[in-house]
Amino acid sequence: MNFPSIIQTQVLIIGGGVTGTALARDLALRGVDCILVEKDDINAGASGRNHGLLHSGARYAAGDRAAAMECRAEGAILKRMAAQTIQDTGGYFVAVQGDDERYIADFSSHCERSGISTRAVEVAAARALEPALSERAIAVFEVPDASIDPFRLSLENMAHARSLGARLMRRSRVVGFAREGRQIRAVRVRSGAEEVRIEAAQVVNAAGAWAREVALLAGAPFGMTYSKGTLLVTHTRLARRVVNRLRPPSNADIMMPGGTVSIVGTTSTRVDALDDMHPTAAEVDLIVEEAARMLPALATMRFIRAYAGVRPLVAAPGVADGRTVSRGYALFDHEDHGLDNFATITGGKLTTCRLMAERAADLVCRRLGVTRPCLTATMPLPVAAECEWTEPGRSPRMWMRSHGLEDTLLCECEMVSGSAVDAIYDALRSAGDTPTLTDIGLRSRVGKGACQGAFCAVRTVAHLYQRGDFQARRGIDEILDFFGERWRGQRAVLWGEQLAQAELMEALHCGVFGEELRGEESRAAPDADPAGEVSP
Amino acid sequence: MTGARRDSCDVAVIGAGMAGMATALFAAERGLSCIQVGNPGGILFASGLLDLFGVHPVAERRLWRSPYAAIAALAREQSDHPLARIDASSIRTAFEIFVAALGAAGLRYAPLGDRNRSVLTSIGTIKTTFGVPLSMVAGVDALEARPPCLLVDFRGLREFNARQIAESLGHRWPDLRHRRIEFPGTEAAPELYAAHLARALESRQTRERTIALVKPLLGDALAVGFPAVLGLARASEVHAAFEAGLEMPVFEIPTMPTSVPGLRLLGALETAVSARGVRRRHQASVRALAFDREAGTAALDVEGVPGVERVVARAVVLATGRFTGRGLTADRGQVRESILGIPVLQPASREAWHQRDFLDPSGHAVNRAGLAIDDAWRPLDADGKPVWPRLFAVGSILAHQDWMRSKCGSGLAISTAWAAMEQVARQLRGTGAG
Amino acid sequence: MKYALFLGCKIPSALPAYEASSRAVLAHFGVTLVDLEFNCCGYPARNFNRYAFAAAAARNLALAERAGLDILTPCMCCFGTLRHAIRFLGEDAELRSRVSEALAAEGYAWSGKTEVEHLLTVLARKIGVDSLAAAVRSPRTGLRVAAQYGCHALRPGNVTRFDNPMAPTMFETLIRAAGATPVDWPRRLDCCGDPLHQANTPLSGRMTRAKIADALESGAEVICTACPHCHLRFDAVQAGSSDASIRTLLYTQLLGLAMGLPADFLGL
Amino acid sequence: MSPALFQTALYASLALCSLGLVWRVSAWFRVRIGPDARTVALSQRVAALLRGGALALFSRRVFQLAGAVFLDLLLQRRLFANEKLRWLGHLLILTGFTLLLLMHALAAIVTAKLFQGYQPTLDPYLFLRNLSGAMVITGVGLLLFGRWRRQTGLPQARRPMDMAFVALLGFVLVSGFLLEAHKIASPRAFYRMSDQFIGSTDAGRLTPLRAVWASEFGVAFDDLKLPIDPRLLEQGRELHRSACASCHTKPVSAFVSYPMARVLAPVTDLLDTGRADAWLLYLHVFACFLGLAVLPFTLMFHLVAVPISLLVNAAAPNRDFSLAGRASRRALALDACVRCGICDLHCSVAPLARYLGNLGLLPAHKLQATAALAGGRLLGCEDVALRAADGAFLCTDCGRCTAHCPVGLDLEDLWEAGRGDLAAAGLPSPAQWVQAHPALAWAESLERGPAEHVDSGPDDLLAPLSADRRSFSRCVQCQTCTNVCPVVAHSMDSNHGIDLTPQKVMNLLRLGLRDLTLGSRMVWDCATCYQCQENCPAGVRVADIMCELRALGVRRLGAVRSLRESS
Repeated sequence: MNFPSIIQTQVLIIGGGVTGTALARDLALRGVDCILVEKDDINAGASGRNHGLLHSGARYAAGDRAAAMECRAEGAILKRMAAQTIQDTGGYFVAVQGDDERYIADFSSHCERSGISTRAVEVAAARALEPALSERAIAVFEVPDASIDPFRLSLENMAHARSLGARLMRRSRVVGFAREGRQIRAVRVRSGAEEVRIEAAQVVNAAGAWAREVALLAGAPFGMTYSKGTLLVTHTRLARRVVNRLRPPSNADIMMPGGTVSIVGTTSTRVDALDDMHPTAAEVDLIVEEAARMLPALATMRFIRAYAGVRPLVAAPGVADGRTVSRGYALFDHEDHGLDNFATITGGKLTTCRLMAERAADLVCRRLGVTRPCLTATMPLPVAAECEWTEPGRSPRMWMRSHGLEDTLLCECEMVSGSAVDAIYDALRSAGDTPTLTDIGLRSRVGKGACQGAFCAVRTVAHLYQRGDFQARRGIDEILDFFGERWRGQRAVLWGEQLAQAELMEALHCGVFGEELRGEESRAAPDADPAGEVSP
Repeated sequence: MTGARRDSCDVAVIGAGMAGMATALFAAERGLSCIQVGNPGGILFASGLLDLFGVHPVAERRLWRSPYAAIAALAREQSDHPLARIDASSIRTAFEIFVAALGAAGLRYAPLGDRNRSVLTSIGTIKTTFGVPLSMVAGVDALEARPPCLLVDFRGLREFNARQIAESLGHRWPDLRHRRIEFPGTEAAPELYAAHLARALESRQTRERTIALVKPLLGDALAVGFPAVLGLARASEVHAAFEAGLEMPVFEIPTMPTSVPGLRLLGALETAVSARGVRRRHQASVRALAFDREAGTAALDVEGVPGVERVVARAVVLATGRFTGRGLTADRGQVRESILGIPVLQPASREAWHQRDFLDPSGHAVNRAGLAIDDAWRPLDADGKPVWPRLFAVGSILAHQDWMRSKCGSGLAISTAWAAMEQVARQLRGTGAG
Repeated sequence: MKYALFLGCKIPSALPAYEASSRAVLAHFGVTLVDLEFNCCGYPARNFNRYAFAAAAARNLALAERAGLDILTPCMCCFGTLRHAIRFLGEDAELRSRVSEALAAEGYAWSGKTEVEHLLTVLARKIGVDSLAAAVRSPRTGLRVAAQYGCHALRPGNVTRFDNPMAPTMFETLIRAAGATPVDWPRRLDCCGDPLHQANTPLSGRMTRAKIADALESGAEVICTACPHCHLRFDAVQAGSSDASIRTLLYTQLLGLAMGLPADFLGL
Repeated sequence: MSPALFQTALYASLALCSLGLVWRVSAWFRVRIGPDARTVALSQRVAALLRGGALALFSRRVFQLAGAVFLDLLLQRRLFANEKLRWLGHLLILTGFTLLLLMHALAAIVTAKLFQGYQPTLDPYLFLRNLSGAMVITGVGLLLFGRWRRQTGLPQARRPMDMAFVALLGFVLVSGFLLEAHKIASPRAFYRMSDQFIGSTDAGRLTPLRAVWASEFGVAFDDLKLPIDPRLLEQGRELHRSACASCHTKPVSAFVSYPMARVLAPVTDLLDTGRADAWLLYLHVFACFLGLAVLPFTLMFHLVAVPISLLVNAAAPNRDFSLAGRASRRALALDACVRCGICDLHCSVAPLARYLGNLGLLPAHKLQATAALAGGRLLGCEDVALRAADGAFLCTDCGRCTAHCPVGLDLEDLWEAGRGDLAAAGLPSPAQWVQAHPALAWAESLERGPAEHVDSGPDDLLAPLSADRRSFSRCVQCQTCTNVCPVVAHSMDSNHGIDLTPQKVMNLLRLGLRDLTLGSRMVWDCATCYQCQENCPAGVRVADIMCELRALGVRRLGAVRSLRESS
């Protein structure tokens, strides 16, 4: 990427998660010029590491009525405005023997008070529709939960924003702020080896869990705690509907049908460090054991992946457990930090990301003197062809529709075709980006299936060489980077069949191809000492 | 009429990966009657290259030119490694017999010698290995001399891209060129599979059409590389025909599994053991294994369909492999040996099984988990005693080795099979047979 | 030795020579064949309904069991199908009970005692290659024969227990017993194409022709079969073709000739 | 009975019968069964018959024809070989009926000419008539008994007309016997005869004769004094000899009607008063005429069709027919089939008919469906048509039906032709109708179709492996199944590219997208060679699953398929 060293814009958004991308679109729709800088990639943080649940609000009805009502209202808006990212699966709340009777008894009235419709379902009837439910279930309520694809949401938000003039800088990390009085003059952003200065009238910090670090750089400290949540991805889909545990929010109480797989979680652990977020064996075990009480098949299920995200929770003093901290969002204008053109929007939930963006945009526009109203609640999000590939189960159909001589499958597990990869690659490329295999993985199902990249990475790289996109020794590096990224999610679920799969992956890539030794080959040059060790 | 099916033998081999096949082969060579139970398994994932020992110590990623010198170093530094227990002459003998049996079954290897060789792979890496099929030898030579060389690939063969290999090696081998051709008669196929091409090339007509397509592309090339698709059952003949037709050395480059060289190896080994009278039980598993200590026999309940076959054997060799071969199974808590629950040496907890980095130079601890054995290749129980006097274990199920990182998969399988079979024969002689 | 002879649907109507030659050869070795009126082995119903398939097969097994006999079939497809049915009935209790009900309605029952043998397994294992060789009067010396292992008898090996499904040797051994020379041909374990004859005729034809070409290229003079489906498929494809052709011979004909049985006993 | 009425009825029924025969026989040249038959013109078919007939008659085959007439036609050896009881019954009917027809119905033309002094009331004619009638009744009884005895639990093919005709036949015989019995017992008839031949109806004068006829001829006088004086009898015999004996023998030999007359004695007077002799005669005669008139449209048409069919077979041994000959022969077969059901008994897929609950598999039913299709009646009923098609394509061509057919029909030829017609009518084999649309189109029509199909059973019994995630959870994506698949291998060298591979099918199942596989070429082109399953390192039962998917496809895709769409 080759950016001029100084870039000017009206608004700089820091962070390309669900909030940042929604904000970019919101501002772009109001005619405000903006740049979004993202240190990694779209949804690389908690935005891409959650259930993908569009909350009906029922989960919060008992404890946090405001949040519940907000979820209900926002959920309804998203179902209309971003229908393509949502599967209206419906959801069950299920209590099993031993769960709190009072909570069960009060559940529907709590929901009713928040305006959330529930319907009690006979346990037998529910089990007929969802055979995976435990025979120990004692109460089932139906709620209007749905699944949402956060990647598609953010990618399409960003794609729309870009079509309206917004700019995106991926892999660009904010490294400093140039302050002048109550103003931030410029933001220093490192993009690869280069550093650029972005001069913006307004800066919005939407860095999610990293919002505190960014604000600190700007000299605007605020308190925040981090709650790590781990989730598991199953090998096959377990149920049609979202299945929630009917009890106060706790570990492993949500099972999401995500297209062709199911996502189970989550845990909540207070953490201090943000990077290097690995799901641990203990967290995984906790989820499996706890969720199996609701869905017994999970005890023997093959899991293909685990991932951990960090919930940014704006601190309330003296609270240790992340789960009891409000899931509400926080919008800071930082005026008490002596800044008039800086704002932070963080916390919140996937379901309310649009609302958060709206509030932040309102603030920014007020400061900029822009009076145009927010359009995101009334204007449907346009479909972008290159953003369709994150939806599980979609690519097989697309391929079966298109497949011919020129369109072969690169990923067999999830059936992603060459044309999908081309669309993603070309879209990134046309924005002046240098797409990597990992970028393609984020925007498609490549590497997300059972083989976790062992086969598809090789085919995709071969495909990109053939297209002339990859040169020299880049392919092997890309494969290994990709494996490294995938490994993070695999490591904690490696037992049973998935351990065999991982062993096969290592047998092929290390045992057969010796990829871990890349760069070492010259040391085994034929002119080395024939009698013994190859001398370096 | 169907009764409970029964059979008996001297040696029951459980497992049909490389170690299992080698064990059955060596048992038959020693004149022992043999029943072998197991799926095709690991051989399908083989590259056709026979590694012996390439990297030591793993954490230092140190490559060795002489596998025997490396094993000697291993014996000094890590004496519990299975290969450290076997002397070089046994390894040589085992490999010679193994390769000769493959040759007799139609899969010919270059003379083995004492040195590791470097082979080009489909992914653009260079692999250090020991035994090289004849069809790949010209590639070893070309990689050394780096003459002008043409790599050919076929449209539709998704895992093999000549351009990728040429690009990856371009800095070291500037005269490596690449061309893509349409495999004759595949105009309607969006994707091709290596084994299908290999079989198609066994027809003279397809072979000649392919050669005719490649010939005009040769330019100044002095050697030609193809993906490993030059024949399956008739590989030698097809390879020879290509060399004759193109009038220069032709070599195959191993591809992603399931690869043709893997299928060749599987075919040759099945042929070799079948020809030696080994009774194979395919797609079957051992449900139970019990020992009659008085009679000195083991009883295997082989899960068949329907029902169970009782196999009575005087000695049993476990060659069941690791997780992919299902010799070891792991639940969330621990790693177990699948049939008898023999204690498995393993890290204390699952958190310690794998490194946080996939490519961590020291490798993953769980890959060194496995069975502990005594000097006679007998797995040990919790008290450190042999589980049964004539129960042996070979191959990758053994502890203290990481074949994937040491590049010793075949070496481990073949050598331990040989060494264990010596012990089997000795033990059975002791009981008046063999 | 005494077996219930299961001819299947194809042999009586389309390949009576196989019946004749099988009877002639087996009679020579003292095998008594009992004719029961069996129904279709069940193969066509596999594509319709698992239960109907299993019940039809089980009815045959029950007929044999009532007669106190094991089944011998010269057809590889029937052989495999009956063996498959035994597997499915063995592993699926619900299927078994439904099938038992259906059989009971006709007054039949199958307790699982019936064993199913193929003609070749009886020749090779029950009679023995040595006995065969001893009966050979005019060995077919020098005749280069390609053995056609039929898929349904060979695979899956754990169901059919016919021979090593990856590297079988039985058929070649039997050919040697007749004094002929077995030819190693790469496509010897391939499908003959017959199962697709109705569903996809061009594909079926390509498969058959590939085998014939391979046998010829491998120097065979004869493709030897032990299944009416394979045999008739080779003949049918060659009948309408101008390509080089190869003779087909049933194993019982090959052996019968070697034993010096008169040609008309063998349907030749 | 007025001769005019009799004549009119006779000629009318003869005319109807002849017209019927002409129409039915013409069908042998008109009806087209099999796609190949469509290419043959009516004139060619007539010419083929004439040529064939001439060739047969004027060659050595004439001896074979003669043999066939004797063995097949008269002795019915094919039936004898199949079912002795039925053969016996059939022979009894044939003989009895022929005798009745010639010697009774056509007595004036045949019997009277052949035998001097023929009188129906004389022996042996009286006895023979009773014997013939008894043979027919016994024969029918035997056939019905045989049919009942071999109940297989599966309904036998029949048409309502068949049974109606059997009833009519019974009625003719019963009415005939009744008429005879009544005539024996009727005093009214006695007086009419004595008036005619003695010239007196005076009871007193006829007393001796009455005594004889009452005691020896079974006439049931209600005013006769008993016991009868032997002298009176002697007198009566004298009179009898002079006036009656030339035309009457003792009716004891009428072993059916005489006992009936005895039984009827108490009501004879009543019957006489009611002119039973007249209306019984009417009934009997008109029943015969009715039978004659409708004969071409009933089972009895086989009296014409079967002999011709047998002769045609004999004329062309080894089934050596020209296309035109075959076309006519198929049409003829539809008429020659007597729906005896022997083919059903031996059909090798008959048990499947039971297990699948589809009678369309059974040969006799199939023949009816073939006739219905040729007559344009089948497609009107979609359900029946679909079942007929299912049945037709499960036939294994084992030939047992042909081998056992008592009238020697070449049924295999008919089945093949029938399948061709079904295919042409949009009812090809499942493998073909499924592949008329790509897999994705099927999946989409499943989505549009009714959510819950009317199923014969749950999926997990039909397709337990494909419904169980454990069946493929061990898959490690190695592609071995595809690499060893001959179908994929042979689909790369022409325009017959395959849509999915075995691995892709397994992956779609894992992804929960089973509907996308049901109509795929891969599933339907699978040769079940089991290479995939044998070689799978993870033990996935790939080929077994393919079979399941086809079974599931037949059912689920069948439910959303309409005839209109597939034709």
